Amino acid sequence: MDNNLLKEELIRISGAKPVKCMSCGKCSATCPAYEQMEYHPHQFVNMIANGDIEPLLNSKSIYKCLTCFACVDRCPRGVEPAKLVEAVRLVSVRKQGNNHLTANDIPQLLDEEIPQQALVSAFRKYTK
Amino acid sequence: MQRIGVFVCWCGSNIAGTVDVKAVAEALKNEPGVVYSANYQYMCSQAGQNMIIEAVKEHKLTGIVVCSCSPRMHEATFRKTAEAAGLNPYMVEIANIREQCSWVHKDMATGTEKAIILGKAAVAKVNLNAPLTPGESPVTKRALVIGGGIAGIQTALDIAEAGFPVDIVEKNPTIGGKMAQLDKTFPTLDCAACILTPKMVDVAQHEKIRIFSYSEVEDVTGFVGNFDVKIKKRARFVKEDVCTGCGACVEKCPMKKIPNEFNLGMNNRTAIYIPFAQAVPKVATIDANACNMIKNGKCGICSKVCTAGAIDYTQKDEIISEKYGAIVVATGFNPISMDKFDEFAYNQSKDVITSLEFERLTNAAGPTAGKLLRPSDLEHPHTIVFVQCVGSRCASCAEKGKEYCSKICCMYTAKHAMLTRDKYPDTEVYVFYIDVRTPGKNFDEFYRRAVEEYGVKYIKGMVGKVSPEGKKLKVQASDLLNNKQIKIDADLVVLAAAIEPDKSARPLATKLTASMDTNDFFTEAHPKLRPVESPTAGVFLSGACQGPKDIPETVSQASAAAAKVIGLLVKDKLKGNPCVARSNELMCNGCSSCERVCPYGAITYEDKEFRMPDRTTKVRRIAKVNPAVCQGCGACTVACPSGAMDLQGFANNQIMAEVDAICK
Amino acid sequence: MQVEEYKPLIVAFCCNWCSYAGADLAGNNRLNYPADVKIIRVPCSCRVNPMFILRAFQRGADGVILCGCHPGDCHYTSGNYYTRRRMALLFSMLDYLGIERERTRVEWVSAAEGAKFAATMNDFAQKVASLGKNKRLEDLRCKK
Amino acid sequence: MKFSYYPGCTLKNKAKDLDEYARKSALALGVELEEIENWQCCGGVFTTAKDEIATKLSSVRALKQAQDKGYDLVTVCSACHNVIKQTNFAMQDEEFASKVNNYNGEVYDGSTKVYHYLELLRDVIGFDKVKEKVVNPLKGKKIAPYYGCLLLRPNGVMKMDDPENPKIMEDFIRAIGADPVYYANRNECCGGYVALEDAEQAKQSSNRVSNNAVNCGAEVIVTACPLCKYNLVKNGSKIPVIYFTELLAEALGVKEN
Repeated sequence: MDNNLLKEELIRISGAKPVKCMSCGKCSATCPAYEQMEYHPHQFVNMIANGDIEPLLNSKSIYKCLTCFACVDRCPRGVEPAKLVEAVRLVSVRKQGNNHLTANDIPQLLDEEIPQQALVSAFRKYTK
Repeated sequence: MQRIGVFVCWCGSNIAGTVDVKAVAEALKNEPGVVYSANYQYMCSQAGQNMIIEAVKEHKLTGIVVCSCSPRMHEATFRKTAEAAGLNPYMVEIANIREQCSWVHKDMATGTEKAIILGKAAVAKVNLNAPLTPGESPVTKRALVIGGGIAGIQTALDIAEAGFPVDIVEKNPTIGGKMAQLDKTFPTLDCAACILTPKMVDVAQHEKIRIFSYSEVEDVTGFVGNFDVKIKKRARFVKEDVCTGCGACVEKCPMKKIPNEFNLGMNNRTAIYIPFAQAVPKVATIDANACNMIKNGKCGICSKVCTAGAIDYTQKDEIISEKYGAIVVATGFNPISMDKFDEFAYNQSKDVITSLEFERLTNAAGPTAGKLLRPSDLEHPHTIVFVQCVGSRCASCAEKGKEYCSKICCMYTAKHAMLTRDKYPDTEVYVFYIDVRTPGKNFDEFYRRAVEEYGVKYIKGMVGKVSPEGKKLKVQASDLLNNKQIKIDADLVVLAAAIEPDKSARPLATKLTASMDTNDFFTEAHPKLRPVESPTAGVFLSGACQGPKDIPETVSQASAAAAKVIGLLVKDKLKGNPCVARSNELMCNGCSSCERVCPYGAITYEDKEFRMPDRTTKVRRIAKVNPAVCQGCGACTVACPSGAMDLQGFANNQIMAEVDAICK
Repeated sequence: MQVEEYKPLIVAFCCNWCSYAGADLAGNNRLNYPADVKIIRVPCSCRVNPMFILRAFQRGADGVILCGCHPGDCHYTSGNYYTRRRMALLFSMLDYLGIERERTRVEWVSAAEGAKFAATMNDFAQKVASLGKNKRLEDLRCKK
Repeated sequence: MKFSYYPGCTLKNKAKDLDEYARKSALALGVELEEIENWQCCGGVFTTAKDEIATKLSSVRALKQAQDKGYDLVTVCSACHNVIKQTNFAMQDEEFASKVNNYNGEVYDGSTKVYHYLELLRDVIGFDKVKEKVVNPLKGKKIAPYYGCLLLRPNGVMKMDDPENPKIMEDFIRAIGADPVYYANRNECCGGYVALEDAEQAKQSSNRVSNNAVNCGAEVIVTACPLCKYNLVKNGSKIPVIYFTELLAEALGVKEN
């Protein structure tokens, strides 16, 4: 998809406002998944604003976000970075065959105690 | 019939870019009454004004329409031009084809069409204009300064030096304001007290200045040159003129656990107190909420130890009424509450403080006698993290903080960082910044010195979370330039809290009918050309009540406001606004409707003899407007059931003519 | 025959101290609103006689909006309170006459609210345009 | 006092304790919880996508049922609470609501009041009343409240408490006679569902929380979320992690009956 169209699509899905970002980096400062991410929350915002979206779509970073909303609540500009990360992930997993988790993967991930909640959440986040 | 000249201004390309000015001039030529029509690049320039004067003479004009910028900008200019040409200045009308036309419309055809209609409305109005002569009113040669910080002090001193009496109203027990709480000042690092306290003494000793401390403005009526102000002097339970400020009462007061406002609650004071050693007036004040004697009559020690006999537990609030010619607002600022930013743990740890608290911690007269010790355990901090922009530059949709840049934080943080490194070289100092903003004389050099000579570590990025754990504050932050998330174990975290106007400003603005912006900063009459005047005549602005400012800027504005006040007070008489209400006595039936709605009490009634057609005389009650008191709002004109009351300059037939012209 | 695009005719009365300054601020910030809006400056919103509004409708205006300082912030202390009460009466009378409620409006716009001014005018013009031409009070004899 | 009650799937299975003690305690406090009929799983997490309705339907149905019965809706599980409350908020947007309503064939406008069980204790019953009913105060017990992210954020929607310095669980702990332990990471994420994607990441996140609590002197951590409990325990929390309802039941003396 054309980068600008893709950007519009991400903004439409997320309802977030990357243009409001003032590059303070507070989202990345607060992110608990920072170390696991190749692209960090502030880079998601910045790269989406610049239409540089392909690298994000292909990065594992989109599966590392915990949707804990710390970046959303602490952002002084109301940008809502977590919603942008989710939008990128959705654009990826909505494509046929792009599910990040399948039913076949589940048995080896299970243990005695794991709550159902974890499974349904993971399915909701990683598959379509 | 009027002979009207129309002058269409291009305003460079500001108007001509979206309005075909020639077409406008051409179209208006055919309007009734118009005998001359012209256009010019800059109508407000000397050449433009001369063009108007020439045209008035050559074409014997009786009225002028200028199609240009907002009348709020240049109506006064063109009225003076008309006067110079021998016309009555009130024979001028402005069609606002810049702010309300060329700047808000993009398309030439639309802009031109609208400009012509606005011009037609102005022509229609001028056709009905009549020469007006303003009345005169005397000027009370005394100024009121509200707020006794550095802004109020400077303004008061300048006005008093020019020979006019000045009263300062200060809500705290002492003048001095925020500057009295500061340690050093940037970028020169002179000590705040050393440069402020002599000025405070000057104020106290100046024969033209009176200080009403512990007082508030209760009510303001009147108008420029003639304000009537009621000042509430709160009971301090100490006779100001008797107290010597010896401090014996403070020493003996048994209520010793009251949070000390002057040190931002970082230590305690007594119930009877003098805020700080250099306070002006140096008079004790009893905090009625804390004093046992006042609350339940059980104590009275201060009264016993006071050899001067200054204590008076029965003192009551006192209302003082005074007349003033001019009022200066200098209500200043406060740091915002950190409640909505507790990711920085301000409410969770004593060792997370604001920058103003840091000032007190480093001030020799502060709670630690100037030793930098952290509040929780009074140990020397070895790692300090400064966080900039806490609550500044927040988007409105984030629903916390302020949208504006607080302007002073970059510089005072550089100062704090530099002074810390200077005095305690063993201390690591980090400053997290989004941008470092240093536009000011010697400002950037100062900031660079902090980095280059003092080794302050500036890191571009924001702190995300401060987690108090044991004796440490675990700071998690962004280092954007290195694309890293960094973690620092700090001993002290200092937040550069956004500043906001003092809470007393909003109710004061209402009393003064002075306007404010959405952030509760006072608005200026013109953002560039009249920055120290409020749009309300006779009300002037000094210091941070108008917007965030550092000390040099505050002092410049304070002196500028004083100059404006002096310019007003030297006049013996002020020309009023001739656009006042007038009653047509033949139509008036004396019903009192107008009197009831008049906010100024400008309308009175008199009995007047009228000759009737049958040669008898009849006495009727009719309304009379006092033009010196009327401010020209027009409320009475609408209330009048018989249509006798009209407003000069905005008469019924004039406004109706404008409506007709627009709707044609 | 080509149908000309319908453009409503809107008269805006703005008080000198707040709303007129707000309109100027909208101009300073280059905030667009329809050219159909024509502003008449009055010292205070309470200067606006209901007669002026009726006159505008009589002469073919499609909408009339009245802007003043926020309640409590009137330059003349209390003028906008009079406005509020008077206009409540006038608007209910217009309602009785069958003039759509959306054709008239009172709005408080401060000198600092340029954006609000533009947004208000955009919204008002759009609502009035959607109602179409006001024919009920228009006096055709006034048109030549 | 009667409320509609949405337990959620985990509470019927791995987190039976959370549910059982919530019901027992409610009874003891004079509150009747009527389980939503035929409730469906909320999905575990809220999908922020503005263009998705399918993932929100089950929550809307529960909310609608509560409204039809005329009750406010009570939840216990943090995740369910977060999903249902965010969905409820989304339904206050007319455009979004019309899409969902068209699909569901019923009208719902986001007006059902949703309480988390803790809010029920604080706002409806009152912590002072809870305190009165405590027969077995947990004196001297040092308890670290663990909020996680779901109860507090996004604050604009959840509006439970100050998201950065919350008090509700602390007040709850005081009401049952124990001592709350302050620790800063009480509102940080445990790692959540990422446990399935990257066990190491979940371990880091969980340890950050539990170690902080231990270092601040806690003897036990309480939570309202089964996934938080799982992550903290699985990743080696040095102190036990239990549900707040269990503590409540114990304090009210209804744990064993």
